[in-house]
Amino acid sequence: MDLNYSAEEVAFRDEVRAWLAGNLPRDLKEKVDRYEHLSKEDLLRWHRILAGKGWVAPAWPKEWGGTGWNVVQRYIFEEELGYVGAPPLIPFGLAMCAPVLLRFGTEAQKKRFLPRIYQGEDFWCQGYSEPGSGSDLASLKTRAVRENGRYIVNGQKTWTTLAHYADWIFCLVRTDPTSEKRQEGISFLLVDMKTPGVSVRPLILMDGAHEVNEVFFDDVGVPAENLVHEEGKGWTVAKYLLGYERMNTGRIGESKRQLARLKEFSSGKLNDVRFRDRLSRVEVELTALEITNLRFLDRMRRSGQPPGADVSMLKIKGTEIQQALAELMMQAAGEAGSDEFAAALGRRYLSMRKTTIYAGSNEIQRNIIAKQTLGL
Amino acid sequence: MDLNYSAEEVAFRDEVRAWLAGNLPRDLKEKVDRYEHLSKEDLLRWHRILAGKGWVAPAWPKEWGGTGWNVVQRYIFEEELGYVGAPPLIPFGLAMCAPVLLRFGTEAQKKRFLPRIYQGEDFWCQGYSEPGSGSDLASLKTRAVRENGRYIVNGQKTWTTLAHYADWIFCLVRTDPTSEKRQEGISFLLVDMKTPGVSVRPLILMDGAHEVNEVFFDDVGVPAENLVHEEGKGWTVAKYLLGYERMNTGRIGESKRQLARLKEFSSGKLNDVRFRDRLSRVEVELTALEITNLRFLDRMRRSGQPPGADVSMLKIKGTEIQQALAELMMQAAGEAGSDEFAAALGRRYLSMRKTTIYAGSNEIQRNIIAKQTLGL
Amino acid sequence: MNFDYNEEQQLLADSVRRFLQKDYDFEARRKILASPEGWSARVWSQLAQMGLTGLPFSPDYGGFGGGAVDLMGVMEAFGEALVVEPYLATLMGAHLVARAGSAEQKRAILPAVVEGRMKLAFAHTERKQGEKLGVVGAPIADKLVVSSGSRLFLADRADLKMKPYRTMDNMVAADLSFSRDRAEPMPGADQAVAETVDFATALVCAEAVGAMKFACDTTLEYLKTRKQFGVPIGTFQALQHRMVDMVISYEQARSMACLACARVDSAANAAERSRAVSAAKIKIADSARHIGQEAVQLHGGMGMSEELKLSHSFRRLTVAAQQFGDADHHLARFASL
Amino acid sequence: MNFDYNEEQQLLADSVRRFLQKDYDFEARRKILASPEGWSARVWSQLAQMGLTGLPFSPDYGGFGGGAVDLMGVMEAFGEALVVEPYLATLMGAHLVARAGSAEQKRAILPAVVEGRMKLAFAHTERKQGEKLGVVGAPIADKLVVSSGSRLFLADRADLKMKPYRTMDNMVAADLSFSRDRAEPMPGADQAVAETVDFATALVCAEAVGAMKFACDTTLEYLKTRKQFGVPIGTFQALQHRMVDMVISYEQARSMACLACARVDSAANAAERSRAVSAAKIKIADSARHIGQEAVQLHGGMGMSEELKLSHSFRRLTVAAQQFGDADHHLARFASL
Repeated sequence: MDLNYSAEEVAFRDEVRAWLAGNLPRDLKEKVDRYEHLSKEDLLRWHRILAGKGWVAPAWPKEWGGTGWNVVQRYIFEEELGYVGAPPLIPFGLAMCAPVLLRFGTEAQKKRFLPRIYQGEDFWCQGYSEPGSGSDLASLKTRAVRENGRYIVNGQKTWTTLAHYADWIFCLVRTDPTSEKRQEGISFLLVDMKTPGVSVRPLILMDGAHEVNEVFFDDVGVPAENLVHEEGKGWTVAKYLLGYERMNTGRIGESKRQLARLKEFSSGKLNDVRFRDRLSRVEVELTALEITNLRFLDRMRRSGQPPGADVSMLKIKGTEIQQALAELMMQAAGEAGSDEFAAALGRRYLSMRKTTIYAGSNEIQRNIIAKQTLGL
Repeated sequence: MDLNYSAEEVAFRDEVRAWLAGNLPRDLKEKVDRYEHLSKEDLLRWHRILAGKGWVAPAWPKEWGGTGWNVVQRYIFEEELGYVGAPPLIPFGLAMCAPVLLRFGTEAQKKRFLPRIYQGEDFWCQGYSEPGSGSDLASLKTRAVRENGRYIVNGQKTWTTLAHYADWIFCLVRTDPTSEKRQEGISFLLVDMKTPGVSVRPLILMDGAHEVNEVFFDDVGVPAENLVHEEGKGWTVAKYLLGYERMNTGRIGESKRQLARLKEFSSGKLNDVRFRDRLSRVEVELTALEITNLRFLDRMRRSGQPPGADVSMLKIKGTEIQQALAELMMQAAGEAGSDEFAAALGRRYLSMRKTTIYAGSNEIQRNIIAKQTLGL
Repeated sequence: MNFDYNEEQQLLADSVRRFLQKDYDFEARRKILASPEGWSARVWSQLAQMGLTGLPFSPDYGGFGGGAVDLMGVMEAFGEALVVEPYLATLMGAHLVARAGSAEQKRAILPAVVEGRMKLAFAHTERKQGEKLGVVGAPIADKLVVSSGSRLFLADRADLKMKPYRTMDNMVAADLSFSRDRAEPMPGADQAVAETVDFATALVCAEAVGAMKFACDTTLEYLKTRKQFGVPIGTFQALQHRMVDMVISYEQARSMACLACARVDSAANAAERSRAVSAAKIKIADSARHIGQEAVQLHGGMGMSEELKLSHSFRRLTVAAQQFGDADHHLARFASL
Repeated sequence: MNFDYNEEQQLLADSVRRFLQKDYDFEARRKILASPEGWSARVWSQLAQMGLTGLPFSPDYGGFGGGAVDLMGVMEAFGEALVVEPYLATLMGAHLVARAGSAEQKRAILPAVVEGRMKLAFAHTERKQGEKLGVVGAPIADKLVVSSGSRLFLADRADLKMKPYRTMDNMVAADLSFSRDRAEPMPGADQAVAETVDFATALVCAEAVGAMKFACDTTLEYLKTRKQFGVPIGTFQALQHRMVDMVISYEQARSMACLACARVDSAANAAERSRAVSAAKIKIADSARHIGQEAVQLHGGMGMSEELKLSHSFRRLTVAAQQFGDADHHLARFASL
C-alpha cells in the first residue's frame, strides 16, 4: 500500500500543473475566482486552448485526439484542472455525446461530429429530463415519428443545461409508444438546435442565474441519419453512458480548491471552535473521499472493469462535500472582504443546492447502490 | 396563549411534589440515582406506597380507584414522578391490562383483576412480540385452540419485559388461522404464569441486564373465561390500547431530571464548548418537546379526542432525547466521581439504545405519522 | 395553561391570512418584487388599516397595547406569504422610540407609525464605527433609529448616505454611513436595544415558523401529486420518513416560537427573556436549515426554480436562520445566561 | 500509488482471517469471555506462531521489521472477529521498549514478546499522579511500561497494586497505583510516547474498520433475511437508504485508516503523522458511532441481545470511538497542527 503517486505520476502532474500555470488566462481565472457567470465565449475560449494543446479529450481514442493516458493520469489531469480553478469543460459534447458516437455511431457520424466537438465548433446540450419524467427517465414522452427518411419530433425537455448556448442537442425520444417494456420504445437522436420548430425558454434558478432551460420541439424534422445506434435502442445507449468511466465525479480537485480558498478568507472565523470543527470535518471527509476515489480507481485499473455503482458513492459524498463547503463559505461571507464577493458566496450557496438533485438525484444514487452493490 | 400553569395547577403540582418528597423512600431514590437494577420488591414497594395514597392509577374511573384528575393534572403527576426520580410504575397491569378490562372486560373480569392490579398483588407482563413478528404484529403465530371450555395455547413470545417477575401475562394469540384477514383470527387472552406448560427463558441484553425474556407456551390450558372481548377481536383490543391516552410518552419529567443530573456532575466539561453545545441543543429539544406535549394535551383537552399519531411524535422525539442524554452522560462519565457510577453510565448508554426500538420502533412510528397525520 | 391564541388573536391572524391569500398570492408578490421600489404602498396601507402597524404600541398613541404573543399569528401568516414590506423594521424602530425616545419624539413618530404614515428602520450592526450594514427597510424608511456606541439617535433617511440593495430574501435594505452631527439623540437607551432585539428575534422566530409551515405543506402536497415510476413519490418510504422528520422539526420550532413570544411579554427578568429567545433561535435556525434544505431536495429540480414559491421560502429561511444571530451566536448566549 | 496490500500482507491477513474463522468464532470467543482469565493462552501462542507478535519489531530481536501498513490487515481481521487478547497492549509496550528502552531492556523483552512468551501493557492515562486508569491488558501483562511525568519506567506486574475489571468491550483491564521506587527507568522517552500512541491509534482505526465491516455485513444480511409484512425488511426504501449511508461511512472510514497507517510508516515529520492520525480518528469515531447505532437500530430487538455478536461489535465500536481520544480531542489536535 502506497498512497503516494509514483515518480512518473508526480512528473506527469508537475507537467500538467506547469502548463496550466502558463496557459490559463488570468482574466478567466479571476472570473472563476470571483464566482462570476461564465459566458459561452469564456467556456469556448478555454476549450480551444486545451484543444490546441491536444488535451481537451484525454479519454478519447488516440486516432480522434485522445492522449492515451491511463486512468490515473486522467484523474490527475482532471484534478489539476479543478484545483487550478480553470473554467469547466462542458461535458455534453466531450464526455457524453462523443463516447456514445465512439461506441455506437456510424463512421459518417464520427467523422461529422467528433472533430467539431474536439475543436469546440459545436456546443452540445443534453435532452433527457422532461416535465413528467425526471428520476423515472424511462417514462419520457417526447415523440419521434419516422416518415420519409426523417423523424418528426414533438414534445418538451426541461432542466436542459446551457441549451441557450447549444448548437446541437442529443435527445432520448420515444419512437415506439406501443412497446410493452417502456425502455424498448426509446431512441437516441441528434438534433440541430437551428432546425425550425426548436425553441428554448429560460428557467431561472433561485440564485438568479440562467443556466437551464426548457426546450420545445414542435414538428421538428430530423434526418434519419441522425439516429444513433438502432431505433428502439436508446435506452442501451443511455445506460452505456451511465457506466462510462468518469474520473471526476467526486470533484475532488475543485473541492480542494474551495477548501483552500475558504481557509484563506475565513481565517478570522477559525478562532471560533464551532466553525473550525465544521471546517475540519469537511476537510476530513474530503481527504477520505480522495482516498476512496483513488482506491476505486486503483481497483478499476487492475480489473479493467467499469466503475459501476462506485460512481454513485462518489456522487453522493462529493456533492455533500461541495454543499457543506458552500454553506461554510456563506457563513464566513462576512470575512470575505467585499460586499460583492459576500453576495456571490450567498448565491453560490443557493446554486449548489442543485448538486444533490442533478445528474441523478442522491436518492436515485442510493437506490442504485442498494440494488447494484448491496443486492437489496 | 399562556405557557404557565394556572394557580390551581401550580397548587396541585406543589401538593404532589411535597407528598413525593415526604414519601419516596430514600433508599429507593438512591438506587434510582445510581442507575442500579431495581428488584421486583423495589418496584412493588413503591407501587404499594402510591396505592396506599390512592394515586397509583389516576386515569382509572373513580369507582375502581382513579383520582378524577383531568389530563393536565395527570400529566403534571407523571412529570413529577419522573422528575423526582421515583422507581417506574410498570405499565403492563396499570396502564395496559386495566384499560383493556375497563373497556372490554366482563364485570367478573374487572372484579377479579382490577383490585389486585391496583394493590400490586398481581404483577403483569405483555405477550405481544414473537420471534417472527415484531413490527408486523399481525403475523403472530402463537396458537390457541378452544376445546372443552379451555384454550390450549402453544407458541412463543419474545422480548417479554419482566416476564420473570410476572404472575400474569396478557397475550395476543391466533384463534383462527383460516380467517382471510390476518387480524381477524387474533384474540386477547389472560394467562396465569403459573399454569403448567408456561416457561420463561431470560434474554440478556448488551448492558448485561436481565429485563426481557422468551416465554414459551407448551399445551397451556387457559380457562375460556380469561378471553377478553370476543374471540377474533384481539386486534380491536390491541388497537384500542395504541390510541389510549398516555400522558408520559415523551418522558419529559424523567429527561429533565437526567439533564439536571448531567449538568451537575459534568460541570467540568461545560467549559468545553463542543460538549456544552451538544448539551444546550438537547436542552432546547427537551424544552420544545415539553411545549409540544402541552400543546397536544391542550388540544386533547379541548377536543376530547384521543391523541392519535401525536403520540408517535412524542415517542420519536422523547426517545431521541433520552438517548442523546445517555450518550452525553457516557461522554462525561470521567467526571462522574466514582468508577462504579462511570461504569453504570456506560451500561445505561447501552441500555437506552432499546428505547428507539421498543414499544413500536421509531421507524414504525414514522410510518404511522406518514399514514395517519400526513395521509401518505 | 393555554396554547391557543385567544379569540382576538385568532380573528386577527385569520383576517391577515385571508387578506394575504387574496391580495398577496405568489403572482401579486412577484409583481411587487419586479417593481423598482420592491414594496407596495397599497399593501402597507391595508396592513395599517387592519391595525397591524399599531398593534404593539400604547393606546396613548392610537395603538392597541399588544405584545409579542398578539403578533405571533400575524408573523406566522407573514412568513407563509413571504411578505416583503418592512413591517418588522418599522416595528423595531417604533419599539425603540417607545422605550428610549423623548416624549416629543414619541408624539412625533408613534401616531404616524400606527396610522401607517411613517416607516422606520433600525441601523445597528456595524462593520466599523459609523458604517452600518444590512439595514433592512432603510432605503424606504422615513426615519431611522441608529445606534452609536451605547446611544441611540433618530435620523432622517435623507440625511444618510446609503448603498441600497436587495437581500437574498428579496427585502429592500442598505448599507449606510452615519454621523451624529445631523441626528437627533434619543434620551434613553440602555436596556431598550436588548429588549427590542429580543422582541424582534421572537417575531422572526414566528415568521420563520410560518415559512416552515409553507415549506412543509407544499412539499407534502408535492409528494402526493408528483408521480414517478407510475406512483406518487410520496409512496416511497425513504421520502415519507424524511417528510415526517420535517413535520416534527416544524412542530418543535413552533413550540419554541411560542415560548420566545410568551417570555418576551412576561419574563420575570431580562435574563429569563433572553435565555428563552436564544433557545428559540437555536431551534429555529436548525429547523429552518433542515426544513428548507429538505423541502428543496424533495422537490427535485422544481425546488431550485425561481418560478416556484418554495425557492423564495428557502431563501427567507436561509436568511431567517442567521437574522439577529445564527445558532452558534445563540448557543454561546444561551450558555452564558 | 497502490491501495492494495502487497502479496505478503495479503497472505498474512488471509491466514489470520482463516484462523479466526476456524478457531475464534462467536462461540469460541464466548467461552473465552466466560473464563475467569478473560483471554486464551492457546490463542496467544497461535498468534505468536503466525508471527504476529514479532511483526513490527526489528529482525535483531527475531521480528519482521514491519510497519503499521503491514499490521493493518491483521487489525481489520481482529476487529471483525472481536479478538479480546491484549495484542495491541503488548505491541504498544514493546514499541516503547524498542524506542525508549536500554539495549539491555530491549534484549530482555523484545525477543520474549516476539516469541509470544511475554505480554506487556502501557499505563499512561492518569487520574492523579501515580494513579493510572483503564490500562488494557494490565492484569495479565508480565511487565508494564508506565509513564510518569515525562519519563518512562518498566515495572513488573507483581509490583503494582491493581484493581482489575472488564471493560465495556470485554477487555481485561485495570486501574493501578504506581511509584517509581520499584520500577526500572527507561533511558529514552521524549518522542517515543507520541510515536507509539499515534502508531496504536492508527491500528485502532484499522481494527474499528474491521468491526464496522462486520456490523455492515451482518446488518445487510439481516435486511435480506428478516421478513416482516411478508417481505424482507431490506425491501423498505427507508432502510435501504440508511444501509447505503452505513456502507459509505465504512468506505470513508477505511480510506482514513489507510491514510493513518501509511503516514505512521512514512510521514515526513511528526506533525504530518499526527495530523493524519487525528484526521483518521475523527472519521473513525464518527463512523463507529454512526454504523454502530444504525446497525443495532436496523436489527430491532435482536441488535440489543447479548446473544448476538453484533451487540459485542457495538460495544467495541463504542469504546474504539473514544480510545486514544474521541472526535472532540482529535478535532482540537487536528486544528492545532
